[in-house]
Amino acid sequence: MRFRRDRWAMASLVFIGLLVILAFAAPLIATISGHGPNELFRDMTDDFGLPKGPNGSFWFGADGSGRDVLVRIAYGARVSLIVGVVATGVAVLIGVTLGLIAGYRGGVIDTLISRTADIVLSLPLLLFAIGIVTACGSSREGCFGGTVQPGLTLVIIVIALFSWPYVAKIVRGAVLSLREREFVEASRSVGAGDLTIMFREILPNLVSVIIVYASLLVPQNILFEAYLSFLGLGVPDSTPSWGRMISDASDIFDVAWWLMLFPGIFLLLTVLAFNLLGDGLRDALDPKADR
Amino acid sequence: GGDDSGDSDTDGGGDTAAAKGGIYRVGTTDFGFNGGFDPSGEYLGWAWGLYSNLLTRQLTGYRHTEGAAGSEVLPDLAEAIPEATDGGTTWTFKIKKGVKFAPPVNREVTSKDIAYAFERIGTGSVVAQYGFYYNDIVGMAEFKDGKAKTIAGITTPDDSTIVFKTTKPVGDFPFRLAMPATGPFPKEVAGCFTKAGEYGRYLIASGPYMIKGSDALDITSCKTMKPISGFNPTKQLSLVRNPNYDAATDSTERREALPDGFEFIINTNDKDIFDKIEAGEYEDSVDAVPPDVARRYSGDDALKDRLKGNQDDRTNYIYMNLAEAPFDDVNVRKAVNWIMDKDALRKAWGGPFYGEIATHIAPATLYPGSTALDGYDPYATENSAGDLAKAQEAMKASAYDTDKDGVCDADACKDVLFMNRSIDPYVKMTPIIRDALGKIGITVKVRELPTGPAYESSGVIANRIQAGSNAGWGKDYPDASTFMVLFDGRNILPTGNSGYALVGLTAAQAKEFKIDYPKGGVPSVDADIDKCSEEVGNARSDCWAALDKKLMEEVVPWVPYLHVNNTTLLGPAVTKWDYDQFSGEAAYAHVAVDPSKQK
Amino acid sequence: MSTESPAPAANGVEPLVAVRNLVKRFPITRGILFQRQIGAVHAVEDLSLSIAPGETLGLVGESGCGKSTTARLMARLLEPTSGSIHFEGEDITHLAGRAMQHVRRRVQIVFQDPYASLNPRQSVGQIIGAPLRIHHVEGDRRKRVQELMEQTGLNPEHYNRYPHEFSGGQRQRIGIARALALNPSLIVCDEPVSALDVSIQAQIVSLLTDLQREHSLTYLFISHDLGVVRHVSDRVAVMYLGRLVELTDRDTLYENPRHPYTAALISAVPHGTGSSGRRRIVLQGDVPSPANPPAGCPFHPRCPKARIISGDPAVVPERCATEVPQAAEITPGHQVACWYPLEPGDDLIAAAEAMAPETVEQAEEAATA
Amino acid sequence: MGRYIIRRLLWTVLVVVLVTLLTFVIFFVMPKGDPALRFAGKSPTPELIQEVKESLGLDKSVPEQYGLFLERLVTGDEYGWPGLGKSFQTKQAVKPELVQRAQVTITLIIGGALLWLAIGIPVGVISALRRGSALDRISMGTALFFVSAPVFWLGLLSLYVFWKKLGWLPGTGYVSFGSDPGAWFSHMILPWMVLALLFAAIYARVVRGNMIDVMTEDYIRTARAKGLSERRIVLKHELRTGITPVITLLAIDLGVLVGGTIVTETVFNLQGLGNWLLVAAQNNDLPVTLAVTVLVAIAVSLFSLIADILYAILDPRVRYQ
Amino acid sequence: MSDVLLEVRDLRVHFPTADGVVKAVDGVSFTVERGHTLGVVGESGSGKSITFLTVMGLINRKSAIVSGEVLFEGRNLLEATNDELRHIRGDRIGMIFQDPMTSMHPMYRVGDQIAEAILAHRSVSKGDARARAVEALRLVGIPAPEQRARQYPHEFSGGMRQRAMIAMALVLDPDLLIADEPTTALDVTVQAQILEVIDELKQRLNIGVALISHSLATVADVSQDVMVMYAGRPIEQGTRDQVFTAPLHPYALGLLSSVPRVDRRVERLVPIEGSPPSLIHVPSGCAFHPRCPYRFAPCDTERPDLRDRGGGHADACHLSVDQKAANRRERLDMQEPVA
Ligand SMILES: Nc1ncnc2c1ncn2[C@@H]1O[C@H](COP(=O)(O)OP(=O)(O)OP(=O)(O)O)[C@@H](O)[C@H]1O
Ligand SMILES: Nc1ncnc2c1ncn2[C@@H]1O[C@H](COP(=O)(O)OP(=O)(O)OP(=O)(O)O)[C@@H](O)[C@H]1O
Ligand SMILES: [Mg+2]
Ligand SMILES: [Mg+2]
Repeated sequence: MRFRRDRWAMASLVFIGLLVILAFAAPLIATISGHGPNELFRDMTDDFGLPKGPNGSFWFGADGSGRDVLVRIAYGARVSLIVGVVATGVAVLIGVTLGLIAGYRGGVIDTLISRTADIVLSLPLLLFAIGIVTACGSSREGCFGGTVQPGLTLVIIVIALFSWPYVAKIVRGAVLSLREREFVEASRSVGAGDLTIMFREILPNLVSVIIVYASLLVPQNILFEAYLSFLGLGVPDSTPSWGRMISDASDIFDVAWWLMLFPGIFLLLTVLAFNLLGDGLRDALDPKADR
Repeated sequence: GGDDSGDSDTDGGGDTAAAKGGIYRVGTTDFGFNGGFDPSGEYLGWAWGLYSNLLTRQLTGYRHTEGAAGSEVLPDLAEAIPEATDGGTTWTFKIKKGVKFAPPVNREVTSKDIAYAFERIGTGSVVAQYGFYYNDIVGMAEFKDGKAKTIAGITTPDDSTIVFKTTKPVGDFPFRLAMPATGPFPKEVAGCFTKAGEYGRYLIASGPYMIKGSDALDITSCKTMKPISGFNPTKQLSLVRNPNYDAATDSTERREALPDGFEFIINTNDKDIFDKIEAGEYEDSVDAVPPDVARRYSGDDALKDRLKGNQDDRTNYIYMNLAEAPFDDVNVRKAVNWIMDKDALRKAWGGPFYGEIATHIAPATLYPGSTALDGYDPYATENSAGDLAKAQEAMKASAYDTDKDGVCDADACKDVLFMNRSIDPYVKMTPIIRDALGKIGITVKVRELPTGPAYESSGVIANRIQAGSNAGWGKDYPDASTFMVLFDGRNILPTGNSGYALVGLTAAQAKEFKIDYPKGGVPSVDADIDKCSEEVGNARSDCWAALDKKLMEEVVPWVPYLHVNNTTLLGPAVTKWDYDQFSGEAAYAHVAVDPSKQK
Repeated sequence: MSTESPAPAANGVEPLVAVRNLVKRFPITRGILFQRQIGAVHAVEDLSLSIAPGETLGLVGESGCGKSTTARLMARLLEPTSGSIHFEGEDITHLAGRAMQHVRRRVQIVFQDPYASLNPRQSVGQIIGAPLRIHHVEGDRRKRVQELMEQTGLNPEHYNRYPHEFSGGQRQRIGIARALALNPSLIVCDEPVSALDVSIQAQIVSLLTDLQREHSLTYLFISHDLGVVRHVSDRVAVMYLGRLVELTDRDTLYENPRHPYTAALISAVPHGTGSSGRRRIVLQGDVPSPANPPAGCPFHPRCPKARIISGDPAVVPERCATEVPQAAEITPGHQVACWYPLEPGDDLIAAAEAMAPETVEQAEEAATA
Repeated sequence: MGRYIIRRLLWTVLVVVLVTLLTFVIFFVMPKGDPALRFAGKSPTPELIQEVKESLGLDKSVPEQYGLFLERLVTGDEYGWPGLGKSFQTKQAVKPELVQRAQVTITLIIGGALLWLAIGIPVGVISALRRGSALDRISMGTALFFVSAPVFWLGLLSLYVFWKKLGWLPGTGYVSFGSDPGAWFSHMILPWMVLALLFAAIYARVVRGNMIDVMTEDYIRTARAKGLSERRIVLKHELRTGITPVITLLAIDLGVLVGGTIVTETVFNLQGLGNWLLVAAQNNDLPVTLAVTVLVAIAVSLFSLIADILYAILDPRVRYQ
Repeated sequence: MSDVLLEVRDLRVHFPTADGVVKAVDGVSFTVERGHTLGVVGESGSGKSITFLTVMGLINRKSAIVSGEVLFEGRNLLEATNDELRHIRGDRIGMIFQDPMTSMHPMYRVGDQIAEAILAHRSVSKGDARARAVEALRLVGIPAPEQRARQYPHEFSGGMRQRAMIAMALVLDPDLLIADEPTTALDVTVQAQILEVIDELKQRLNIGVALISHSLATVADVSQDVMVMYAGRPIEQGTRDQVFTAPLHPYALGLLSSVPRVDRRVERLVPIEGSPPSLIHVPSGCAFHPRCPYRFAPCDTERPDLRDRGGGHADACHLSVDQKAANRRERLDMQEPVA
């Protein structure tokens, strides 16, 4: 299989595997180091509340509240992975469904879905992220009739809300060409209904496209979460997130480089790994797009 | 206050004698005006400092210096502060002669210009944000409602006399007259601008400085007036000497007016501002000194003197909502006071340089002449780091600790909705608060919102925020009453409420706001407030101090944790600097620069 | 023109399928939010023909002349714009639901491209079994599928293989097996061999003719390869720009075409006889766009016979340029849609040679303006 | 073409209406707080709140406010046309500020774009020509690195290195060209670089992919069969088709970036539209939020229209449809 | 008198790939004479295009192993430098391709694309080059060539585009025209036009033509010499009449007897069984043997050489000439018209 031969993609897979292990083993790291992710160590900040750098028991130093950066990075991997995967999953689910319907049904439904996607894509996303996060965080019951509370779920919803159009557009395009393929007509000629055609005939042919785009969307969404957290709109503080850690560092990066460097490197490597994986999958599953 | 700071009224580190001349440059990331710089509505302390130090003169004023001396009210435009007559309800002021408005108005300030200031306060569209201080003037309500063309309680028998009548004795009336909204407004200019904030760009000075370019204002009609060039709200505010200012009508005790001009420059990069101050490109900043800069300067004897930290008469506190479980139980509130690591909270702000740990509601400076609060700390713990044993003891007394182990076990203590801001240093306090509360069984669900939305959200009662650390309060003038308004049950509003603890909430109000009223009721201090309001002098201070103690021990609506300092770094060219206790910023009226050291 | 009942097929028996005045236009739309129609592709125009049971009707014509559209209309894969389709005596033009499902079992289609007509994500068993599944046919589906595979010359052991594991010819066999699954009476073959290598074509053609015999099938056989059509068909219909131009039994058509276009088409095909010096009728110009067909007879801009009639290579008779000729029987069983059918002695070769490309272009411009 | 453009402009109008409506809902209907409160002082009275509301126009119902907003947008207000009102926060007219801010953002985008084109296109072309070579692999690896690097992190890192550690560059903030061209330039280098690196990476990948596709096209074989020189084949035949999609991509990116440089502006303290939008949105400064949103929506729609027009100009196949 | 333009000797083009070596062309020899058309027939993948792309030097020599000789007017093009080749391409040898839709640059005007070929080889002004381009378009029978020259390829119909391609290939008066399936993508009536144009120009300009097609009939109508390829090798060569009236190789015979004819109806087609071979695992011995109805002992082990069977008619088959004649009679008899 082509994918196996792609050394970089395999390396990425290994890295992602390690990352998953890191995420799962975060409590273990906390136990070994003896530092909880939200445990405050007074002596790791100085009189001015500035964090202290790496030392023997704090390998990656401490943050402004005296918490262990290494332990928090391990926990942060959870957020990045969860957000990256779940938000992408939700986006793919919405995008595939809408794209399939738009492409297959065409006409007014297609126009409606495609235009909605266009509008969503032309929105300044962060603006709406700010608006939604603020609106949902301002009262006890959250927003959308109390169904949504700020936090990880909201972040995932916001990200999914803004990334489904990419999937929908791709899927729609693929469906448009698949719809014209003779096997669809063949299926219709033997009496298959629309649902059968959509889900039994067309959908299986989209699998590789979907896998490829999902794998390319994952790193984007990991970055998106980091951007939101960087701007103070991400997950709650008790949940360590790499974006938020870098954000915390942004005021004191010149006196606490470790606060910026380590989470940043993890974020970069993770995104890089997913991108490489996506590229590898694309090359393997879609030989036409061999580049 | 401010004993960690260098002594404030010494020279700014240079040995050159303070001299006239030079331009004093101040960097700021943002002006932050909330009333468009129109004194009628502007409610920003720093802006008040600009008016009072440099631009406008009110009937009364201050010395613009640090500490108690700076909190004493003095006559400014008025020749003297009169005694109130008619049982404390009539105040007759004589205005000094020879005080002129800056160009292009160029005429003498009269009592009509003061009276007009009050008309503006009473004009809804101007949005006088602190107009409520003048609601006790006779006829103000009628004027506001449009039922009267003039304010009955303000009369100007002649150009140099103005008489105020109040509906009840107002002990702190002279303080209220020192606020910029009451300063003289030339109606020929200000009358053109009666929408909120508009006048800010046409401000006509009566003090030693004016906005650069104000002499070019064409005042022949409202239409011909174009914003004064020296003020660009997103870039710069430049002040030059007011040629019509006659120092003889003023005193150097109040204003020395040494530099030839001021420049307040927006520079959005905080780090760059302090780099520039270090390099001598700015003299001063409005923004707080970042902890890393403070650390560097305070560790260097040569630079130490340029670092200033001054008590700002502000209290930062964690509030608890008395109408919401578990904080409807005073024992829980006490336990929270006991457990909170105030030292760690202060560290989040940058450590001791950034203020004194608060042990009661209003800063001690607001109780002039009273010693009642000296050394007062009802929840004293070692290093102010919190005391688990005492906290658990308090918690045991609460109904929410059913098994009496000192850890709250009721559902009410789970997922407590806790409001905070999403900016530094507030975000850095979140883990500390979470950690502390966790020890007594209270788990919090923290909402971090930008400053504005956080306030707005806390101010909506229906949002039922249970507690929060997004709050801080500063005085308007040196009187404890300006803090106690937060505990006046009659001030509680369904939205826009500022007393987040809801002290004094009545069952009727609760019904009106559609929230549950706690079984045990909510304590009220309304009567205490009414009593103290009428007092004057030391008795007034003692009265407020007693109320402060009562709040801390019996009502316990807050965990006050920090009296925040105003922190300043001075440039190498500053030869004289003082702190203005009134505005909580530099006393621009008393600063001086040495142009030869400027870059 | 009668539209009530389908016309009987050539040999007088009740036709299996008959179409009457069939029209299909595809809207050309434009728009951002809402699509507006700005024109139409006249894919099929006023087409009437019928096929008798057991007969093979060949349908030829150049690319884009509407052959596939006709096929899809007959298989009810497209809704006709107007006209009617009768199948086994029943009007199926607008059938839907269960009644339509019944027709679907009886009418099947074999597609041109064996690569595109099989779902690459389904195994052969699934593909051939799909009609059985959809129509809830009782019995052992696997057995039936393997039976079909054997009939069409596939190895039944390849039941679980995927299309990409087969060669082009084998794929086409899979397509045919699928079409046979429900025991249809009519199979529409839309260019079943065009995409295959020359050496494979004969295999498929032979398979189709064998199956026809075994299952007494009726074919609508579409191809642009006149040789193949001649080989398999009983009667042949020629289309040009969506219209039927000539329809008759195969030998008459090939040996004695009466429509100038048919004559040119047959003449243009390389005979492969190796005899050089055979002269062809070389038509000038291309088939005009069906989105903007010429007025009058659609063939008139390129028609050499029209020039013979007018006597001037640059001029066409008035009638050809303005009136659409209807297909009419000029001899029993021989329909031609032409105002001036070929007569013996017409020298189309010379007439065509006399025509300059410019004159075709001018005539076309005049006709579509 | 003319009708098409008009239809697209109408579509833009619709987008603006929908996007602003959404903004209204998200910022006005959903939150439970009241933006008026921030301008009503520390201890507001109900009357004062009412006055503030009146002064900000918040006393009317939300649909009414929205209607008024649209009406002013179209007919203008006391600050001229289009009516964008005044900021809640600064009480100043939004429009002049919008213009100023837009200049900063446009400076950032244009400079960045020039840079990323100058880097991305040659890298992509050369990688495609030397496909599989070490050069190709290195540049594509680098490209992937920059695609993956979070902009804010890269920004902070570059500030740390070039400003704090090496002292080569003067830090963050914006200096207008007029006041000091040198400082303007030295302040913009890092933002340009950081913005450009990401896009250069994306463009290099796109260009390379396009070029590789084009290289296998039949008409390239034709060009060779004609006996053209390799140079001419690359420069005239391959580049033309390889780069055409990039130009439309560029137009779309430029449009999206008008509101999409929030992070870069935040990191580098550039007082551009993104930064303004962020601050305004966080402070519920609705007129500013709306004004920027309108501008962004228009920019996105217009630039995508420009992309289409450019495409039609560059690709004759589209032109005649 | 023969006037040999192109002589290819034992040409081999092998592509090493991950799955194995693709022997796309494996020992091809032929000649093209001035004034003659060589028809090359074979099924898809039999190496027709690669052979002639190699002649043109359009095969990437990095990805292919090429051996043999390609003598163009006596010069071995396989040894020519890129620059020399560039001067021969377009100028001395013109080539047109199967798909006129994709073979022209979509973004340049047709006239400019033709002029470009002139400018690449002649030092003339742009204006002159354009004028000559217009003339070339006129030559291939495009109406209103002045206007047409200013249009883009997509504004041309398929037939016109192929004419324009021919104009482009012939504008510099090359000596040899290689036409790789020039009519496959076109309609029947248009195919006739194009073949006519090529044939006419060949006679008028006295050039040599190599016409590639997978249709025997097409080749039969216009070429003088014929080469039939199978799996990268020629299996039969001869004049048109030799190959068509008396095919020797079973594959050629099979092709002739399996293709239905327009001019007469045959009762039964005799299909060639099986499917084309893989070029990586070419069957041992005679590559056709798995499909050959007449295969016998040596066919699966020994590869037959191309041998002249008299009069320049050569084939590569182990069967005896007599045997072949018998087979032919048997097969072609079945194709006799039915009564
Ligand atoms: N779904 C469709 N939408 C729009 N136009 C169509 C559609 N299907 C076919 N057409 C057009 O209708 C005309 C007739 O098409 P059709 O496929 O029937 O031709 P054909 O004779 O089968 O051609 P070919 O030999 O190329 O298969 C063509 O011009 C084609 O472009
Ligand atoms: N670069 C390459 N690498 C590997 N194999 C190749 C390459 N180029 C061509 N081939 C193979 O060489 C064989 C001969 O190809 P060629 O194009 O000459 O066939 P052809 O006879 O022209 O077929 P067609 O009739 O389909 O055009 C094919 O099987 C093809 O897959
Ligand atoms: Mg078709
Ligand atoms: Mg080929």
